[in-house]
Amino acid sequence: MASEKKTKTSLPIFLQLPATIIIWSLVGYVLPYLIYLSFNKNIPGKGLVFVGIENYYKFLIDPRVYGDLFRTIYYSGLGTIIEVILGMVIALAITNAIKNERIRYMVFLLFLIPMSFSEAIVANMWLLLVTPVGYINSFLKVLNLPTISWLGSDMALTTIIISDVWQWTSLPLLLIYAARSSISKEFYDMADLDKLSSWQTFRVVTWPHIKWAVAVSILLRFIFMNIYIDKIFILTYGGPGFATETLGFYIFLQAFQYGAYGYAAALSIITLLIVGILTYIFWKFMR
Amino acid sequence: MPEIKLEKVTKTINEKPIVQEVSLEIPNKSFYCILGPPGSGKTMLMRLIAGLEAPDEGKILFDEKDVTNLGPAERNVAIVFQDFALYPHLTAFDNIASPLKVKKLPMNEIKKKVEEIAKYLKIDHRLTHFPAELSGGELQRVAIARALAKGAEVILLDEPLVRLDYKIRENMREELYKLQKEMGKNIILISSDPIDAMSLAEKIAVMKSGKVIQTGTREEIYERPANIFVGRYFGTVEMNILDIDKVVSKDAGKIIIKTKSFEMELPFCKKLVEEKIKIGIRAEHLFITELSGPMDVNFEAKIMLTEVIGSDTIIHLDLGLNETLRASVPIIYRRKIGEKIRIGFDPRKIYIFSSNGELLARGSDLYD
Amino acid sequence: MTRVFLDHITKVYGDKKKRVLAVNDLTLEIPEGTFVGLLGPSGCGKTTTLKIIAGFEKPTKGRIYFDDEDVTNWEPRRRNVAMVFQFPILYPTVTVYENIALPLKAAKFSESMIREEVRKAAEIIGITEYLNTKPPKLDLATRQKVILAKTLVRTPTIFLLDEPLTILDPKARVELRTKIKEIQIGLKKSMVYVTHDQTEALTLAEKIAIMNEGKILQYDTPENIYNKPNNTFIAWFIGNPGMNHIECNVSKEGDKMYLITEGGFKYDVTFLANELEKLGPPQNVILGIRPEHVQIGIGGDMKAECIRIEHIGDRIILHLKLYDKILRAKTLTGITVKPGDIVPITLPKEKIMLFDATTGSLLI
Amino acid sequence: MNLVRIISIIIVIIWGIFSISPLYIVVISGFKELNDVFTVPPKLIPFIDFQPSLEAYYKVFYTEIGQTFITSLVIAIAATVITLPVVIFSAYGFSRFPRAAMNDPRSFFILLTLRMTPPFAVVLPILLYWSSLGLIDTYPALIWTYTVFSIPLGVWILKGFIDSIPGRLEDAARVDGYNFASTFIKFVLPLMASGLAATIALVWLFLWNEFLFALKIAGGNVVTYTVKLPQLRHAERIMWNVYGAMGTISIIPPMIIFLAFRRYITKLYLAR
Repeated sequence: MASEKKTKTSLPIFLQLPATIIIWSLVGYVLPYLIYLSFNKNIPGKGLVFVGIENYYKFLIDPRVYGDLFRTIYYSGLGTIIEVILGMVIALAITNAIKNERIRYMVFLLFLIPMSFSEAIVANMWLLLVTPVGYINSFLKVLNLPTISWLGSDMALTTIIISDVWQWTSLPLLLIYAARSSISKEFYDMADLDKLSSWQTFRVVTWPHIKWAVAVSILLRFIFMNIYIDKIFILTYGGPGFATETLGFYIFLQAFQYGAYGYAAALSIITLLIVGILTYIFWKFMR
Repeated sequence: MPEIKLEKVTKTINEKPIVQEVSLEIPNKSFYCILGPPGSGKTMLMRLIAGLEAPDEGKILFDEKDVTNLGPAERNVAIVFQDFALYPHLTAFDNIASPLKVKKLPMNEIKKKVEEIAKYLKIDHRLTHFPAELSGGELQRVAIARALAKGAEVILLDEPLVRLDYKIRENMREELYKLQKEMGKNIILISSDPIDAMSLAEKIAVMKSGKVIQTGTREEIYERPANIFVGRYFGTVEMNILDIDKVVSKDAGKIIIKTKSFEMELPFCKKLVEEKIKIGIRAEHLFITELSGPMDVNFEAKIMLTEVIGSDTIIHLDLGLNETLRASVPIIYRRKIGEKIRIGFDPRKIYIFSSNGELLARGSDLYD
Repeated sequence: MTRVFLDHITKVYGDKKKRVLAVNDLTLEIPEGTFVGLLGPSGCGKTTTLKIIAGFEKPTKGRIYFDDEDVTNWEPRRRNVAMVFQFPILYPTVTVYENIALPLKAAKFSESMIREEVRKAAEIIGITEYLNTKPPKLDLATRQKVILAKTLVRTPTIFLLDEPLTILDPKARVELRTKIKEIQIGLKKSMVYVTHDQTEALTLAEKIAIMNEGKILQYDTPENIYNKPNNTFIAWFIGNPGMNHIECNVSKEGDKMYLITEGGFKYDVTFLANELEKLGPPQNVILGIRPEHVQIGIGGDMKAECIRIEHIGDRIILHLKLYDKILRAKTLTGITVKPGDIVPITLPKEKIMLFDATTGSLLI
Repeated sequence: MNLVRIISIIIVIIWGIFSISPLYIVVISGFKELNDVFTVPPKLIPFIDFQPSLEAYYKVFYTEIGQTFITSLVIAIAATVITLPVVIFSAYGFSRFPRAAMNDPRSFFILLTLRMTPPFAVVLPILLYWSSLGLIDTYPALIWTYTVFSIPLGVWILKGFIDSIPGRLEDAARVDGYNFASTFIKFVLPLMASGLAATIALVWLFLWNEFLFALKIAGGNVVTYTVKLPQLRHAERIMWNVYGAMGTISIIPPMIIFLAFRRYITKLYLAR
């Protein structure tokens, strides 16, 4: 009898134990060490020297950070907006255009393929298209149009956004299509009987049912666009100049190019706080 | 075998009381029904009896033995869940055999037993099928068969009929009755449909908001509902409730009580004069005087609507002054809407409730 | 006001591998201003029939006529029908007022007229207080009322209702049932009402079509369906509980005619001799009698043992063992019978029905 | 046919071309000889525009490039295998005992945060951690790092699947008399088999594709193909056809997994 009660209370803890141990075996060191690093400075020959909040102060006065922040928000903001709007338009277009359910589902699956690849693979794939002698430019030549320097300072960030749109429009598409498909046909039957116009039907039937998916898409895309720097690393390595340098890539450079461990750590902590807040919003939203 | 006793059982989840201080005695080998509207805590009560949940407070006794902290495996109970909870990856045979396999019985014995039960429930031809291939009625039978296979003396049925078509329900009720009689098990039916309770149960516990409001036999609850809620709930056609405007004492031990639109005479009773009251009249206790002859209380009413159900008719009546009544008469009665008829009833049949809804007396009590 | 005529409608779902015959060569006429109930067990094709009338489904075969117009290929919006679904379909983000007003706005009515129409409809249904509320805040019954109000502001040719009360709790069900009946009486419009609940069909409809397996078994007034069911399925399906069926052999003894069973049951049917002669006479028949028509008590010419007493409200259902057959009798309370008692019973001549034992169809 | 529908069809066609053409170009590039890769006009149709060749694939499989695929495979499989039981326990706990001490929403939030952590922000201290242990650029270091970061992903996916198995079944099994362990083995595991397979596939795929950790935690002795691929660019003459071939090989596993688990697509990719 007593043992029954005991197992009941200890079982859940036992179930979480392995995961907890493994995670904290790394995070338990990494997180405190990251904080420790952020108050130190890596001086060649001397190693780490305590410098207080200097690294955080440097963040505030570093002119490069402001350019990076602007590019980060431009990159993830514009990318998110394009992806979500396109995703919604395509999701609704598929439903309108194709009446046969099996064909519609196959087209839908086809449109999701890009999202199944990783950031790094997509970047490498796009390299074939956008490199100066690549496919797109040779198409432009065939059409007698001027070629474009896709990875030059004017276009590079746009090119990265385009490759991201190619890959990730699938996500809003998936979520919004799923939400659209779960609307009972009876709603549309009713709108049909009420003789509502296409716009009225969208406003009172479709939109209320998909707005949740739209919001989730926006949050997810905005967060994930800021998590990975793979595309930037592979396509442009932050260049030319600072043209594609986001805050994330700047942290990477500080850490591994300039060896400024302390400053990189401070920037990392600021990033983690921002992502943490975004994650919290997402989490609250999902519940 | 087991007589089940619950003593002040309380269960709280997320600080919300689901079951509150419930005390019940469920006699041996009986057909017991726990009746209550959705959300009244009856399913939680079932889980407590089965041992799937442990109560926060109170005790559960099986034959005087405290089983409060025992799991369902150690209690002599089986459950037929509302959604049947059949294992989708196992055939009907394996589903039924599941409680036998735990006991590590030899395979041929398991086979014999499963086939015997399946035959009894007329599903022996469906044993090789998976749950996804069976109809609603068949799933129900497999679930019952699994419960029987455990050999438990107590079988808990959680809303076994709500998922079935209206007419299949009628047949299933018949079979549940037979099952209890022939197997001599203790069946506890959890239901929100008073018809189930009326037609099957020997004893009934009516629940509302986590509390047991009344227990008793069908007659006891029908004749003396503890309050207006039970009165309305426990019947085929909802009970009519009328507010009493005025109670006037009259000479010779009589009083007159007045609703908005009619009045009636009753023997003197102190309670009625002192308190503000309501009266309840069941639809089946109202008669059309032209057919039944004049009754003790008669009045005129306007027909709002007649609904013929088979051989019965439900008449919606307007008494004027915003008072309406529903009468159920055992004949086919078709009249024009708006026509006036005379209605009567026997004041012995009425229910007298206090203003907060508790039953004060039956009309017949006053005549003794 | 429109007469609707379904002419030999067949509807097949699915592809070659898995064909489902939902509606099977169905012909049905819904006269002007009539309330027709489509009654049958789940999966009998009644909802499909309704959707074919509305135009949401195209029939595989057959034609549909509104008056004399062939509307088979018309889109739903052109047919101008009003439909109430099982689950109240309301636009969730706009108020109840907007919900009711939207079809009028789409039809470009003037603002003041819309306001007047909505107010009137809301008053009839009794939802005026909810006009500024949004649907998700309302309970199911109120939402279904809003739908009813919405159908009122339009002037549809026909009302189609698809089990509108099934998901409601019993109390709301009765209330709304009454409301629907009142509306129909007030408007005198054609209505088709799909349900699996015989009570709803019997109380609401002027004519009932009983469906099973995609076919209409009987199409008649509620009284006739109750009193003269075409076959044993209908006899069982209608009634609470359904009709008793006793399988018997017909036997002739001199100029008398009896129905007998192996267990010793014997019932004099000499009064039907002529009709039976005309039929052949059949060897096996099913004797049908409704539980409420079995008479109990003095004067009974048969003895039956009471094996169970079931109470339903103020009615009693006695389960009687009559020789080798089980018979149910429904009476009022006030009878003092205990299980085990032998009670005399009568099966009144004028109430019995005979069905063919093999096909189940009504003989007499 | 109304206007909305016509516009819809045009949108679908345009997006279809935009979605597919990069894939097509990668695949044909892999079958080209180096000289055929970039030409004006581009050579697009095999056998007509250019003669398909396996040159690039020979280069992939007969040089050290091929080895990087095996490295990726080994690491991804090893980490998945370690992750699996841990994830099953944890996901089951979160799903079935939501009110227990370690399963409250806050713990789940920690997991989610870990899932959303940008690798670039933590790769430096992780690198320093492994070098302090002297394990930098070894299999164990990368495998362990991967395990830590795939647990949140796995739990997040699998919990969704376990949530959809009705808890009633376990109640029924308990009433039948099974104890916790046998209920789990006989009734829970078989029912979550497909979900488990999907989880394994997705976790594996996540690791197979990982780039930044592979670059920094390993990258010298232990080189995964994701790290190798961008390095091809630094060669004297860029072997674009090898790019195509490696790209083609790397998109095969995601495509297979994607098609195999298309039924759960919404669930899986919402988790990703």
